[in-house]
Amino acid sequence: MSTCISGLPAALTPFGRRRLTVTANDRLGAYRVLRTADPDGPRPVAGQFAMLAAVERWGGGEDERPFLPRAFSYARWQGGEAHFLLEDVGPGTHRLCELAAGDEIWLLGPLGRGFALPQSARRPLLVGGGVGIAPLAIWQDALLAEGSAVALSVLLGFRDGAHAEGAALLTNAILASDDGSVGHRGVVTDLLDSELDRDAQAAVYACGPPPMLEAVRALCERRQVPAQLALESGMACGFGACFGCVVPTRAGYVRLCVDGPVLDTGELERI
Amino acid sequence: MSTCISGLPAALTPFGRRRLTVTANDRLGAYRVLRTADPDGPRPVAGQFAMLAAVERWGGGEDERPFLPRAFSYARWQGGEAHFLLEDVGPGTHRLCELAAGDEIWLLGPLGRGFALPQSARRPLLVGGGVGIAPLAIWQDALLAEGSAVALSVLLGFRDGAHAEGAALLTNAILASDDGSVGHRGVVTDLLDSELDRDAQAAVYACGPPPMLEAVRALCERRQVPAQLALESGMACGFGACFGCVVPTRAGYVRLCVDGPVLDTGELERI
Amino acid sequence: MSVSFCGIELAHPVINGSGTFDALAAQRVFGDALHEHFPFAAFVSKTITLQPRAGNPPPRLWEAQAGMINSIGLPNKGLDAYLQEDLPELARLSVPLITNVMGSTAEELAELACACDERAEIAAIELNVSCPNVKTGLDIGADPTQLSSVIKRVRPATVKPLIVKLTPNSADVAACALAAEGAGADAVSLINTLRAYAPAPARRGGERSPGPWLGGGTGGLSGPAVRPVALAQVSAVVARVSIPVVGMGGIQTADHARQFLDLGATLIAIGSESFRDPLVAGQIAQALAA
Amino acid sequence: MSVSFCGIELAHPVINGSGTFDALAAQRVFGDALHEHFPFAAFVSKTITLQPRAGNPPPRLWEAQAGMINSIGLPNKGLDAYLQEDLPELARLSVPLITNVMGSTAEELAELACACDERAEIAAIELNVSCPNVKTGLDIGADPTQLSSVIKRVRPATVKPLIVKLTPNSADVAACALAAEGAGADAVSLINTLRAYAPAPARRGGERSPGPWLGGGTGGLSGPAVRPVALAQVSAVVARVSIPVVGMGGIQTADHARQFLDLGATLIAIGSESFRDPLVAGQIAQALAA
Ligand SMILES: Cc1cc2nc3c(=O)[nH]c(=O)nc-3n(C[C@H](O)[C@H](O)[C@H](O)COP(=O)(O)OP(=O)(O)OC[C@H]3O[C@@H](n4cnc5c(N)ncnc54)[C@H](O)[C@@H]3O)c2cc1C
Ligand SMILES: Cc1cc2nc3c(=O)[nH]c(=O)nc-3n(C[C@H](O)[C@H](O)[C@H](O)COP(=O)(O)OP(=O)(O)OC[C@H]3O[C@@H](n4cnc5c(N)ncnc54)[C@H](O)[C@@H]3O)c2cc1C
Ligand SMILES: Cc1cc2nc3c(=O)[nH]c(=O)nc-3n(C[C@H](O)[C@H](O)[C@H](O)COP(=O)(O)O)c2cc1C
Ligand SMILES: Cc1cc2nc3c(=O)[nH]c(=O)nc-3n(C[C@H](O)[C@H](O)[C@H](O)COP(=O)(O)O)c2cc1C
Ligand code: FES
Ligand code: FES
Repeated sequence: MSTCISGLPAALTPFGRRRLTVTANDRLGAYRVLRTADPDGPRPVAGQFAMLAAVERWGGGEDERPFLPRAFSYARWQGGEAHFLLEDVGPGTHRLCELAAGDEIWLLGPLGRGFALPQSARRPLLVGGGVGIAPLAIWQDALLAEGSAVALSVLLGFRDGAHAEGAALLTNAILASDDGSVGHRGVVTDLLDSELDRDAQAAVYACGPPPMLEAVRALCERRQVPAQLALESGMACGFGACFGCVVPTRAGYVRLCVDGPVLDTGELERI
Repeated sequence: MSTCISGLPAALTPFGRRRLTVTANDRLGAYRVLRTADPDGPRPVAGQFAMLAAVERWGGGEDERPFLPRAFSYARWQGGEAHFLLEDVGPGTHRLCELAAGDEIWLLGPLGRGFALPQSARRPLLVGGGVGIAPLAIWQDALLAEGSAVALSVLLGFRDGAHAEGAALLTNAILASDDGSVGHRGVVTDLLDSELDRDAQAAVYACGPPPMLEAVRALCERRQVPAQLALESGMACGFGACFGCVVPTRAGYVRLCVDGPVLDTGELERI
Repeated sequence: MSVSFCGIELAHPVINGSGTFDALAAQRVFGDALHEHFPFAAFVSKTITLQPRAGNPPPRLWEAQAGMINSIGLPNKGLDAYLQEDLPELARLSVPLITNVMGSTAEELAELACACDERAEIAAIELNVSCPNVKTGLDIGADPTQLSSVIKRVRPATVKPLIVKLTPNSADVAACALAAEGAGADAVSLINTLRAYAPAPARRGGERSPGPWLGGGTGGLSGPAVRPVALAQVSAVVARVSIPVVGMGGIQTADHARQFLDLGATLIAIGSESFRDPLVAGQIAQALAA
Repeated sequence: MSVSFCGIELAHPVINGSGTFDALAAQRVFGDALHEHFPFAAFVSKTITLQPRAGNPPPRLWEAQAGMINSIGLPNKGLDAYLQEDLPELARLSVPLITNVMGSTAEELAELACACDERAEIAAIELNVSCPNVKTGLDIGADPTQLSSVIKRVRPATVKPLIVKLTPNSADVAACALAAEGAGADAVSLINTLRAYAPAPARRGGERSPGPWLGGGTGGLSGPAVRPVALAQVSAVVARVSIPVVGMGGIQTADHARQFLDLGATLIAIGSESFRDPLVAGQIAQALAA
């Protein structure tokens, strides 16, 4: 699937949200993995996302949110099924977390620009924090399928043991946790620092909370290691219509939904 | 339970809505009978109502209604359980119709002024249309318990057979249906006319859709038969706070929630 | 959480919005329990006018998305009956009374204020200036100049604290607030309901009947839908005046109340939410104190 | 369902609200499918200003009850780049183009209108007069007199149909519409977003951080929450003017659209709902035709 990982433009997004059926929604430590059959959906590029909403009871709830759809990275694409890793942090994710097989969701996607293959001489180094590991899972799938990525390393950081169970989405991950319950006690950028000490001929792919991404950015800038960061921002539409999702770059504000969510560190002043 | 049927002021309403558990919600033809345990609730007077809302998913739904609670006549009070007869006509009744045993509801009540006993010489004649039979059921219970009501007659009208199954809430009812599928083909006021021909020493108690109530009112006025009508109007609060539920009477607008829902035909110009 | 408002000591900062709680009806319905658990730190009356008003023809209510629209039309028994019949009853409440009055001219408002001034039971007077000017059709409170001249006329009529309930249907609510302050108002309250329209719904069978649903033609929107607008107006007003502000509009929870208090409101008022839960104001007061 | 609007023939009465659909971005995302299923009968551009604007700092979005608040801040590449880069691309759409422009003075607006007048690709010009007057801080469109003088200045600059997008943050939107008509506007459109405020939410752990959430301080409320207000304003405007009216504000379904059309709106526009469902406008158009 070379177009999926080559950094070429992804397939076009079908115009209109699709009404899809949930096939599974399983607990994975502190997260859930929501799967939905998407027979007519194009294969996403790693790093792309979809706007999701439950068909029923979206626009409901105690204080009448969620109202807008929510953005989620594709975490896996397997046999016409899209997988999403969910963390319940508010009304939208809560509603999606409670869906069961057979329930329906609206999906608009795949959207955005995903990860691009490293320059040949560099080994891919995947760095994830918390629910931000999602796009790294599908990226690892793609790199492994490509076969070229023997030297691939995966470094993941979590709050605690329950969250660290999410690491099962990837293979051969080296872990860090804030409370030391799994792997290195500390932040994932400690691991990144050591990895780059060991071999700086790397291309970093990172996704996680803003402070982590800023640490990754600063580290990679200092060490002159190329890095692609999958960012987050509040989104209303996901397809460039609202101008709500901008993030500041060296070139000014860009819409993360169409010009991201993956940005090169070179484009970013800071996060 | 003489205070329940004597027309004396009902017991005070507890201040504040109560969080109650649904004990059953059974289909009855085109209707549902919702039961809820209300251990601390006072016994309602026939004709009184409660403001109901589901604890969950109220303020939700496709277009974010229902928002306000909804008014329902007590249809029965039995062993600390309140029964309500529901017809699914919109978002609020729909939500209540889908509740199951164990779900919770908010209940404020009993509210309003109910039916009052007839002058001794008159036999009670209960006239109901559609879901308006609800307050007549608890009124029949009270009259039968009182024992004084041997000559009680019950006349009920429905759209069709499925709705006519609601008649099971009362005993010894004479039926009419619009489509002739049960009982008299025609309107319930045809039955009332015949009954009053037979014996005009009656006191009429009626509840049903506005055109039916207007027909009852006009008939009773013409025949000079006293009648108490349980009316409906859109309500926001149920306890006199909003002035939204007024109906026109000879004395001007009155708030149906505190000065009704039962009004004497004498108070009404027309409906 | 006790708070001083225009020299009146209140047990907590939560009062009712005018016209959204009838303490006398509630007393008949709930009895003494109302007094034992009275939810508000002060009680604001429904709007009182010089002459009795029947209010608008029904239907008066419409449920909107995250809110409601009313066209009640200010029914009330008129000043005299209010002062004679209701006020002595209301004085049995354990909290200070605020009487809300409306007139279509400055003279009417002054007469109302003057009559309230004589009554010891009344702690403060709230002027509802959302009444349409008979000449322009606009709310008399929507124009700062007009508002200022109205309040200057009313101010000498009473020594009691004068709260001006601003209309939200104006281009610049902060300018109106400033005008009210300049003309001698002791406090401002906002927001009143937003001018709104509810079309008649399709009948059973889908047949449509174009035209308004509400007997009054148009109505006023309240409830959570208006909270973002209320917060913007309160924020703008607080930045411009130094008199206390009573914030309201879509408050349902203690969190919502804090949003207004954080902006600098001295008191907050609960309106429509009391219809859903008559005790909610008391619960919010408790949560704020915790 | 084809409809004539200011002499422009449209296939149906559903267009987009300015700033709620970027046809060029959508073309990159959806490709030719966008053209095959283009949902709108005319395409309204995002607001264009003389100079490029970066827009407001993020966060720019807040989800409200039954709606959303935005403080986008009118980012755009400026008139020249719009005319050179975007317009030729937009002309590939199969529908007429309406260019929405804003300036903080009448001269700026006239200059914008004049430049648009020269371009055959543009079928009509929409003036966004919700821009705050630099002196008063009020929307220049909120005052009928000021609005009239602005439009009188702009009118001679173009022979193309001139649509005035009224601000809803005014005391009397119908008076503004009348002023626009009197000064030569060919149509009015409404409502723009309601001025709104979103407080920063409590952080994880409940710690509160008073202050605004939005980078722009305040924002504008749109979505179903505002529909009752939009209907009231459209109803008031339709009663006063005889030029066509474009109604918008919280339209989500064909039923909602009919509520505006029943009031007398000639066209309706879909704004925020396109964010939830990019095809909704087309579905509404189909349902209206059925
Ligand atoms: C490209 C992209 C990819 C993503 N991928 C994933 C993923 O794979 N898995 C995943 O779990 N999440 C992912 N996210 C994040 C996810 O979209 C958010 O967690 C989700 O939108 C939160 O919605 P909510 O309703 O649950 O919580 P909300 O309450 O909407 O959001 C929580 C946070 O939003 C803010 N907030 C609170 N109230 C409001 C309000 N009224 N309006 C606006 N903001 C508010 C607060 O900062 C709060 O902490 C992704 C986001 C983006 C942009
Ligand atoms: C005292 C009293 C006793 C009652 N007893 C019973 C009973 O025992 N059983 C029972 O089933 N019902 C009873 N009702 C009627 C019941 O309250 C209504 O059927 C219920 O409120 C409808 O709510 P809904 O959300 O299901 O439908 P809604 O859609 O709220 O109401 C349906 C009707 O309301 C109107 N409507 C539509 N949209 C709106 C809107 N946005 N805002 C306002 N009105 C709208 C229309 O005319 C529509 O036909 C009683 C009513 C009263 C006042
Ligand atoms: C049914 C109803 C009646 C009202 N009556 C009055 C009134 O008589 N006088 C007045 O000044 N405001 C009146 N209001 C406005 C409220 O006091 C309050 O300003 C408004 O509802 C906003 O608050 P909320 O969103 O909490 O309801 C009324 C509001 C409602 C909903
Ligand atoms: C994110 C966003 C951006 C907008 N940008 C503009 C704009 O650039 N120019 C303008 O005139 N209106 C703008 N609007 C207002 C809309 O065109 C419309 O008037 C308003 O949103 C009400 O419609 P709705 O409730 O359907 O969204 C914007 C609205 C939103 C939500
Ligand atoms: S989310 Fe709307 S432009 Fe990016
Ligand atoms: S329902 Fe509110 S006063 Fe009757």
